[in-house]
Amino acid sequence: MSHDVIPPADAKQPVEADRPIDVASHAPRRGMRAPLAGFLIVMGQGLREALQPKRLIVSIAIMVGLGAAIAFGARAEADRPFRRDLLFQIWEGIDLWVLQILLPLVALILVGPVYSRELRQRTMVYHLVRPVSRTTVFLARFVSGVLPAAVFGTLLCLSIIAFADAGAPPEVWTALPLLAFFAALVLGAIYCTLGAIFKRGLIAGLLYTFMMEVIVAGLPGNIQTLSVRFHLRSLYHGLVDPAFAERSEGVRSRIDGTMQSASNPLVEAVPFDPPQTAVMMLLGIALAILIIGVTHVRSRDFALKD
Amino acid sequence: MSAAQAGIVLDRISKWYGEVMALNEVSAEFGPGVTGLLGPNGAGKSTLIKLICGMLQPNLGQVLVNGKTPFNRPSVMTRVGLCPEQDALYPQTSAWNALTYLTRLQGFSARDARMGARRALERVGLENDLGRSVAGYSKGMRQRFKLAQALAHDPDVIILDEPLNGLDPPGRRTFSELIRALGAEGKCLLVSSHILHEVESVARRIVVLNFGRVLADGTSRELRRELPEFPLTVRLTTSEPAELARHIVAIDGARRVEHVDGGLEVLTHHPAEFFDAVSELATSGTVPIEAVTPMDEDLEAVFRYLTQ
Amino acid sequence: MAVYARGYRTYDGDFRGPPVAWTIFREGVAQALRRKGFRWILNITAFILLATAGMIYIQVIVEKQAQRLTGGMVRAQLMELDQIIHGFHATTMFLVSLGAVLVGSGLVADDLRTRALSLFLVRPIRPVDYMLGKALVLPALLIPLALLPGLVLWLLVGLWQPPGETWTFLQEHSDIAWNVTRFYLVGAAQLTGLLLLLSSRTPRRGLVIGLSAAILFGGPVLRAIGRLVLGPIGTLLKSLDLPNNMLWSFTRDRREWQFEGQGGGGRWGGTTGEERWLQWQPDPTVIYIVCFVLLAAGLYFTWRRARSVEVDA
Amino acid sequence: MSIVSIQNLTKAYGSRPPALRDVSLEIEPGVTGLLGPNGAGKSTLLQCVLGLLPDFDGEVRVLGLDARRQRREVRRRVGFMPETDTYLYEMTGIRAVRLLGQLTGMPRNEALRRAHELLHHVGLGEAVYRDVKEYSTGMRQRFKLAQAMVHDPELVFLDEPLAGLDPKARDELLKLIKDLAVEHGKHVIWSSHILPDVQKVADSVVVLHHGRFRGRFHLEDLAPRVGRFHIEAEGDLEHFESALEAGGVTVIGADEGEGPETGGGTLVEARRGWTVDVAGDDAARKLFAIARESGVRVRSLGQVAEDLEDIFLRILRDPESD
Repeated sequence: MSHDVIPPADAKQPVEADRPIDVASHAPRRGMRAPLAGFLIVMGQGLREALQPKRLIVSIAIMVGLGAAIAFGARAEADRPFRRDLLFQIWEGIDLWVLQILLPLVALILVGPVYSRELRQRTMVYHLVRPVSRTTVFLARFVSGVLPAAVFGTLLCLSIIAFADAGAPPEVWTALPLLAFFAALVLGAIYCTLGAIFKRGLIAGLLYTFMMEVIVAGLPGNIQTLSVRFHLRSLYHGLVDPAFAERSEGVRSRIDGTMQSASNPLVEAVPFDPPQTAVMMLLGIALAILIIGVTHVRSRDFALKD
Repeated sequence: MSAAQAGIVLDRISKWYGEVMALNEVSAEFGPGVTGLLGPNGAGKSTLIKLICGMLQPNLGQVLVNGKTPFNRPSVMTRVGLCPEQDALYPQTSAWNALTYLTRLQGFSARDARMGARRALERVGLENDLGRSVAGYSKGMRQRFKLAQALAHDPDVIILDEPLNGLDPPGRRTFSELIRALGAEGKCLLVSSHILHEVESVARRIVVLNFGRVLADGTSRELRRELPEFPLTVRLTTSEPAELARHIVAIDGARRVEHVDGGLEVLTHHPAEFFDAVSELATSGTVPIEAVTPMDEDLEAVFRYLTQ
Repeated sequence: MAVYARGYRTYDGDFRGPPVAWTIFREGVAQALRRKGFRWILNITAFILLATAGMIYIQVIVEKQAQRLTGGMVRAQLMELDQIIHGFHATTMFLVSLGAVLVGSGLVADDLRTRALSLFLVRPIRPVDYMLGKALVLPALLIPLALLPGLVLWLLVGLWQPPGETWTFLQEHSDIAWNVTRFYLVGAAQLTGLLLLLSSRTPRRGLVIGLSAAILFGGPVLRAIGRLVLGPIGTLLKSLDLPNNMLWSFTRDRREWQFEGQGGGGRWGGTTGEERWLQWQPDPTVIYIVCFVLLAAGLYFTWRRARSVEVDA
Repeated sequence: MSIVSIQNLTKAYGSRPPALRDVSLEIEPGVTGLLGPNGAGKSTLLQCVLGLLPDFDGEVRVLGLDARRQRREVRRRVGFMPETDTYLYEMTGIRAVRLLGQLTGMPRNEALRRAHELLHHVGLGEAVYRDVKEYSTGMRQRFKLAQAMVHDPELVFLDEPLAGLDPKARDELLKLIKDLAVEHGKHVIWSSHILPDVQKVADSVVVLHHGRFRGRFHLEDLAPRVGRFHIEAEGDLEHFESALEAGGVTVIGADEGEGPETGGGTLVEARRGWTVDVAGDDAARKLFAIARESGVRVRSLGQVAEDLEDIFLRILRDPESD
């Protein structure tokens, strides 16, 4: 029944909308949180975002898949006639593929956007009007990116070892997780800070990787030590070389000879630092970068204009 | 926090992005009650709001929110709530989780935050969409989420940037009433909007910005009175316009008379004398005057004159 | 003498403009040509073509000198031509793929992201018009990259033959022209299909660029894995290396001719790795299947996008 | 002759509750407001009329054409201004509107001429040569209006046309749309949540709620309530209210008015408004008389009429009729 003319109304009184609004009741409110508490809340949310079931499964699948691919690649290479033994392939494969390509990629994808996503989604405005300092938000988001990146990096490395089952030395099971963690920490710090400073963080990250981790790291001479890759490789070789050398003749010959850089043999090798100094350098770089990130975040204007 | 410091103080604020001047020596104080913030696009409204929320740092002058400068000082934000203009969404999480997270940042315990978030979402009418992710929300529902987020922690200073944007009529009326009620409660509300009649319905005091400067600050009546250069237009509804016109012209206050359908429109520079004369004329009954309606005393007219 | 209407005027013109598909196609091509990136690709390809032509010209002169001196055979230089064209295509293959990705990625994705599709859908257009218009953009833009260069070289060499022999030379070597055309057709079908398929699935252009670039430049990896895996999956994997499909369909006839020994000791690929080398190449019919499937999928999803109602009032 | 006639239109998306339930309505020439809360089915109705959702039950005729079979003819005569933020990628205003004109079948050069004319008419000036992406909200709304009118449609759908505009731009666009409807006889269906704008422009209003047609309303029928007045008085107001009651006037309610203050040197008298009921035919004069006797000045006096928002909210609260 559709009625054409609307019946005249009675007096004009405030309309009771279908959802009653009770203004009086409101929850008790407490003052500003201790910084650590704020940190844990923001980090918790970041982890919850990263470890969503769908993304979690996809990430694990990719990591294990890549690990398997590298392992099989190494095995395929190993069967070719006059090629060096499988252990050598694994040893060099990790150095070439994992350290120089995949771990930076994991850091770029998982840690890079973790802070800049808040800017892109403009949800940073909610944090700016809440009693949580900008430093806490930046560091908490960063850590909520580093942890998954470290875990997935470890998964990648260990899946290589597992699929290759080349009788790798036990030291590997401790060294690789450490390596994955430091890669995620240092490279993650760089990408996260770049994401915070530049509007197109991803491109800045790629530019950095290309300039520093490819060109500078590939230059002969001590300039290599400027790149993060050098220190990561120092740590890697420092931790695993003795164990691998025992088991693999190929590794031994490579070590006894000049330590040739895996990527371009022409470059006259730079001797690696001992693992302790490598760890110090990596931590130092990460700290410096994070300080730059924090000072930027504290002092910048957040216009959040699209 | 003493009552004197409650609210917002802007002391000769200037702000520019590169060479673009966004605010030019803006001074204003916002105490308890609802204040309307108006101005054409690009007048500096959103810059002002971001300065108050501590997102931007003024190049000159000082911003005080509840007595302290908000930039990089999160403790000020415990009592501040902002409903931003642009859509700010957490696409992966549900509305309830997102709001619980944000409310916990306000210093509430997990349980309090969860309860407060739920109540806030119910308050804005999202009770049966708590579990759904905000990405699937319609424009109106996203706006309600933003409002819930601004009110969940019961702030004293609430800044609303285009609060009714995208809401349907029932929603608009509900939230207008809510804003009025919060203002009546003594909270300091700043409502920035382009829809003047809605601002007029919630705020008595209006601050008008244009080209980064404060053009006017007061109730729309006061502002109209302070614009003497614009004569007041009054429409007199009558069945005998010609006859009425003869009398009106005789009144010295009447500057110009125009015939419009249904009566006359009269411009006058001396409203007091003019209205007295009209009253007298009406009571004398020489000519029937059914209605007297001032046409440009409302906020839209005031705004038009100010930003001409 | 009159004061004419100043405000809105009605339109009393006709509505018999060109077919809608042509309009969408033309706008797509115009928009691509406005992009600096694509124009650079055209310039570089033209430059490489010039260089190749120059190289041939010098070689022809040298051959002629040698011929006049030794009366030797001219055949060597002729047989070189298709290898030169193959070499040209191999070098510019990167540009062809890049051009296709740059232009193709935005074909439908831009309309989705900017919601321009809802402005199109309320126009009197059929989904098939939208599909056709969008589908023809890439083939048209690939002509100067993948078809013309080969034909131009072929014609050039024909022209540089001693007078009177040009026509006979061209006819005699018409198989090269066919190879170039087949190279172009396979490329156009595959790239259009792939790009339309990806572009109509997501509004995010960056994602489409990333994905299509990964598929095109990751092709050799697929082919390598395909080599390891025997049986139908292997052949399928081998034929997923789209750029290689194009190059392989260019050289296919030459290969058989060469392989059956007619050509004698052709310098092509030598004899030792012959057997192994063939293993790497996909089966030609599978290439055509892949072309058809990709193109059909791309067209279908573009058509479906134009049917779905994006008008959210 | 009705512009759009709909007979028991029902449309359900798959198994979900039907978006439109047996809607039968006529949209008359002129400007019609299409109102309804979120989820009332406005956009579904619009898509059925534009023939974008062909699988609906019921009969829809637009400008005399069948919306299902003659979809493309309908769309040639109809313009649409979407609410969503729509632009064309890497295209200037001119190129975009010309393309959209061509898509309605206009030849290329005619489309370019029309694009220039329309973009100028909506007041975009030099910005026509800039990318639509860089347009401000106001300019984008003008662009959307221009693209809706480029093929000179007889009927144009506007969805929240004034969204995001500042007051000056709102007035300008309102004038443009009114001019199209009044001077050029274009039929406009205006869907909006901001009712005062609709009230300023629309001739009649159609209300949808929960997928049902809840009623049509002509704006000029907003008849003032007989005997209901709103009077605003200025001066010494204490006993004005009692004087009113003494004069046999029943006071319904009072606004909170402004107290007297002597800010800025000039004496500002108190001022307040009352809503009253007055019997008798010469009510206005009676009120003027009471005001004069109690020495207050009448600043405004007029019969109270219901505004569109009250009617709309009242319609929504009506119990479901069937």
